[in-house]
Amino acid sequence: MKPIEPLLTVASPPHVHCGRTFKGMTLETILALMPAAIMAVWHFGLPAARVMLLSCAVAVLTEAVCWKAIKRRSAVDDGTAVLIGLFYAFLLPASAPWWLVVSGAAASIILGKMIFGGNGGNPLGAALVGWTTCRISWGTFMDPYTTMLDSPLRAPLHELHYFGLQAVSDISATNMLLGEQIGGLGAAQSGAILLGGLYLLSRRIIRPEIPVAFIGGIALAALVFQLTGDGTNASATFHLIGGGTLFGAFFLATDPAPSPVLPVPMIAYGLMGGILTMLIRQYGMYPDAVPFALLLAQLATPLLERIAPKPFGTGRVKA
Amino acid sequence: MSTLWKEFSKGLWRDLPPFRLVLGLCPVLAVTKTADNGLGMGLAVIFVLTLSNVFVSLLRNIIPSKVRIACFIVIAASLVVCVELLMQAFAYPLYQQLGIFVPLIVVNCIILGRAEAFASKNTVLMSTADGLGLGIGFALSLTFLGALRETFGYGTLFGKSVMWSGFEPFTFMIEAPGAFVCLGLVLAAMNALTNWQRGVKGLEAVEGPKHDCKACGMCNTPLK
Amino acid sequence: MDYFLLVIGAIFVNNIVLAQYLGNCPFIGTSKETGVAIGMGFAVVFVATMAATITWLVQKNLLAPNDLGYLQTIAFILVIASLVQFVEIFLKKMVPPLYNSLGIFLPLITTNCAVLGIAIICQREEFTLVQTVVYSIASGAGFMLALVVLASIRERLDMVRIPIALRGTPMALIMAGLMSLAFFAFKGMAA
Amino acid sequence: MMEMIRMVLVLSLICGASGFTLATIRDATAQRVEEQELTYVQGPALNQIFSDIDNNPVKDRARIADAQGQEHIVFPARKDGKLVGVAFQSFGKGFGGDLGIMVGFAVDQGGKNELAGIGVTTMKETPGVGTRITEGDFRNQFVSHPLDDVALKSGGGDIAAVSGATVSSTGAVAAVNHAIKTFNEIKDKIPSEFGS
Repeated sequence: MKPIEPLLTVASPPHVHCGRTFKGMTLETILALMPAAIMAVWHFGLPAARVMLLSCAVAVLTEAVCWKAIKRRSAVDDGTAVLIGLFYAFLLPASAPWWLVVSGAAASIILGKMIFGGNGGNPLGAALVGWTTCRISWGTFMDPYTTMLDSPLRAPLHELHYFGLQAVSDISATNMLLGEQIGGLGAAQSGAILLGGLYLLSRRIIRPEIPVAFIGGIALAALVFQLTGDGTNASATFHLIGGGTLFGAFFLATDPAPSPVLPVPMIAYGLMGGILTMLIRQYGMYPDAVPFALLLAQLATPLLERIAPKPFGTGRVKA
Repeated sequence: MSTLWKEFSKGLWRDLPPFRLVLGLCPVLAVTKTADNGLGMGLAVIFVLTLSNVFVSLLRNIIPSKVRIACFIVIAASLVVCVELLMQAFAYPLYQQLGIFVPLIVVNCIILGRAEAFASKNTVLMSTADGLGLGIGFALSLTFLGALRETFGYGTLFGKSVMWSGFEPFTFMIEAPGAFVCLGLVLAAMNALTNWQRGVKGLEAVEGPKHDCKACGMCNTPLK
Repeated sequence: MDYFLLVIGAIFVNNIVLAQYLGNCPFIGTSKETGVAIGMGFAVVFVATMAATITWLVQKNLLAPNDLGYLQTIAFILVIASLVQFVEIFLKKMVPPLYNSLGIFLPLITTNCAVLGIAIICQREEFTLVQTVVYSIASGAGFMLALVVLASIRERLDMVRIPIALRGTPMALIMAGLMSLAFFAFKGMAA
Repeated sequence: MMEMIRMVLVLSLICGASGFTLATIRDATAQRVEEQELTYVQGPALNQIFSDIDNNPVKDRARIADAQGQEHIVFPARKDGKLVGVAFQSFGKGFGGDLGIMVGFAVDQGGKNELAGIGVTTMKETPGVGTRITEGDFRNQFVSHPLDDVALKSGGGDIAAVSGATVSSTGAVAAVNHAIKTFNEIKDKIPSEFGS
C-alpha cells in the first residue's frame, strides 16, 4: 500500500469531533497527573520538581527542533510533548542526574514519537521507549532502589524481588497508597494516581476496558502465583499498589496511539500487559516491570486488533 | 582505464554496499560493536569478495549455467574456510570476537550477488575492480558504524578513550536495539542527503532505496 | 524442564533475529505484509529444523571422525543448498498445496543466514540430536514471531505520515530496534 | 548427455581443487592455529596462576603421558632459568557443561609440592553466579594449598564454595583433584622433560 499523502488532511490522527479537542484531552490528562506530581514533591522535595520541570522543558524543546528538521508545521502546542516529558519524569527516581533526564526525554520524543511523523503515528508509547532506552544503558542510575538507599522510605517491589515476602510483610497498604514508597517519583504515588485515573474515567477521556483488564490481569496472575506457589508470593493488592502499577494501568496503557480501539482487543491488550508484568516480576530481572510489559503488549496491538467484528453482509475485514 | 576506475569507485559511494545497496545486513549489525571488529570483518569480506569475483570471472566460460550457483557457492565457501583458517592462525582474538559471523560470510548476499550479477559476465580485471571497490566500501561502512557505536557505547574509539572523564557509556548503542536504530538512522541520513542534493537541483524528494532480498539476484534464481 | 527453558530461551530471551542478529535480510525484506511473513516464517521453521538435523548428522558421522572439522562451513552450506532444492522438488511433486504456499519462499532460504546460523550454533553449543531438533524448531518459531509482529506493525505504519527520509527500510530497521528493546523484558529469564 | 558430463566434471573439478587447496592451507597453518588457540584460551589462565615468571609456558609446552597412557599438554613455568612450576588443564562437571580448569603446581626441589593456583579456561556457567569461580576470592583459596585434602567445606575440606554456585564450585574442586591425581602419576617424568 502506498503511504497516504495529505490530500486534504492537515493533521495526523487522532481526530475527535464533538467540540472536544485533542489538545483539551491532553490538558485534562496533565491535570489528572497533578495530584501525583504534588504528592511527589511533598515526599521527595525539590529534586522531584526539578526532574519533572527539566524533563518537560527538554521534551518541548526537542519536539520543536524536530518539527523544524522534518519541515512540517509544528504541532508542539498540542501539549503532548509536556505529557510525554511528564510521563518519563514520573518513571524516574527523584535522584536522577540531569543528563539522564535530558537524554531520556530527548530519546522519548525522537525515538518514541517524532520519527513516526508526530503524534498518533507512534506504534509504541513514547515515554516507554525513552525509559527502556535509558534503563538498559544506565541501569544503576535508573533504578530507584539503588540510587536512593539513604532514604528512610521503603521500596516494596524491589525488596520483594530481592529479599522475598518476609522482608515486605511490615509495609502497610496505607503507606503505599499515600505514596510513601520508593519507585518512579510520580508513578509510585498510588493513591493520587488512582484519583487521577478515576477523574479521566469520569470525564470519558479514557475507556474503562484497558485499566480494568490490566488490573484484572495483574490480580489474576498474582492469584495464580499465590495458589500454586509455596507461600512466598505477594498478594494481588500488594502488586497493584506497589510501585508504578496503577500509573501503568490508567495512564501508560491507555495512550491512544499505541493501544487498540475496539472493546475486545482492548481487553486482550490490558490482560496481556497485566499478565506479562507479573511474569517479568516473577521470573525476570526487573522488579517493577510495567514499562517493559506494556511495550510488549503494544507490539502485539496490530495483531490484537484483527479480532474485529465481521461487518454485516461482507467477508472478513482486511486489517 | 576509465571504465575500470568507474567499476572500482562505484562501490565507494554510489553503490556503497550496506548503506546504498542495503545488502548483507547481519554482519553489519552484529560485528559493529567496536570499530576494530568492523574493520576486521570488512577486511575478511574484501578478501572473499575480491577473490570470489576473480575466480568466478576466470571460470565463467567453463562453468555450465545450470550448475553455476552451486559452483559459486563452492568457491565462496572455500574462500570463507580460507579466511577462517588464516584468521585463527594470525588474528585469533578477532576470530573469537567475530565468532559465528566468520563462517556466515558465505551467505552474505554481496558475495553471491556480485558473482551472479557482475563477475559471471565481465572480464577478470573488471571483476577485480568491482570486488575490490565494493569490498572496500563495505569495510569502510562497517568501520564507520563501529566507530559510531563504540564512541557512544563504550566511550572509546579503536580502544582509546575519547570521551570526557565523567562520561557514562550509553550502553544502548552496543546492544542489539542500538545496532538496528543506528543503521536505520544512518540510512535515513543518506536518504536525506540525496534529497537535499535533489532539492538543490530543483527535483522532488524521493524515498530511499528499497531493501529487497531480490536485489542480490540470488534469491529468485533456482539452484538448477 | 530443560527443554522448556531451551524453548523459552530460543524464542524470547535470545531471539534469533532480535538478539542474535541472524536472518536480517529476509526479516526486513519479507516483512511488508503479514500474509507473506507467515508463509516465510513457516518455511524457515521447516527448513531450519531439517537443515540443523541433517548437518548435525553430517558433522558427527562424517566430519568429526575424519578430522575434517575445518570443512564445516563448506559442508553445511552445500547440505543446506541441496536440501532446499530437494524440498522444493519434493513438495512440488508430492504436496502441491504446501508448495503453493511455501514454494516461493524456498529459494530465499539458501542465503538466509538464520538457517546456516542455527546449524552452526547447534554445533558450537554441543547440543545432542534431540536438543538440536528442539532448538531449531524454537529458533525458527522465534524468527516467525518477530517477522509477523514486525509485518503487522509495518502494515499499520503504511498509513502514517513518516518523514520521507525515514520511509521504507530505515523505518523497518528502527522498528526492529524498538522491538529488540522491548524484548529486553525477557532478560534474565530461562538462564 | 555431453552437457550432463560437463556439468559433473566441472563441479567435481572445482570441488577437488578447493578441497586440495584447503587441505594444504590447513596443513600449513595447523601448527600456528594450535599455538594461537593455546595462547588465547589457556594463556590468560596461566598468567593468573604464574605471575612472576620469565618464560613463555605456551611456547615451552610438552606432551606427557600419564599412567593410563593418556597425553596431557603440560606448561612449564621458569624463573631465572629454573623450573618453578608446571600447569595443565583438567575438566570437571559444571552447571552448564564441562568446566575447564588450568591447575598449576609449584615444583619444589626438596620434593615437597603444592598447588600454585588455578585458572578457568572454558566454562558455560550462569553469568553472575557460576562465573564467580573465576574471581580471586574463590581462586586464591588454592594458592599454596597442599596436595591432599582439597575439598569443599561441606565435604570436610577447607575450600569455601561460591554462594549459590555449589555445582560450579564442586566441579572446580573435582577438576583440581583429578589434576592432582594426574600430577602424581607424571611428576617423575617432569625433570627429564623440562630439566630442573
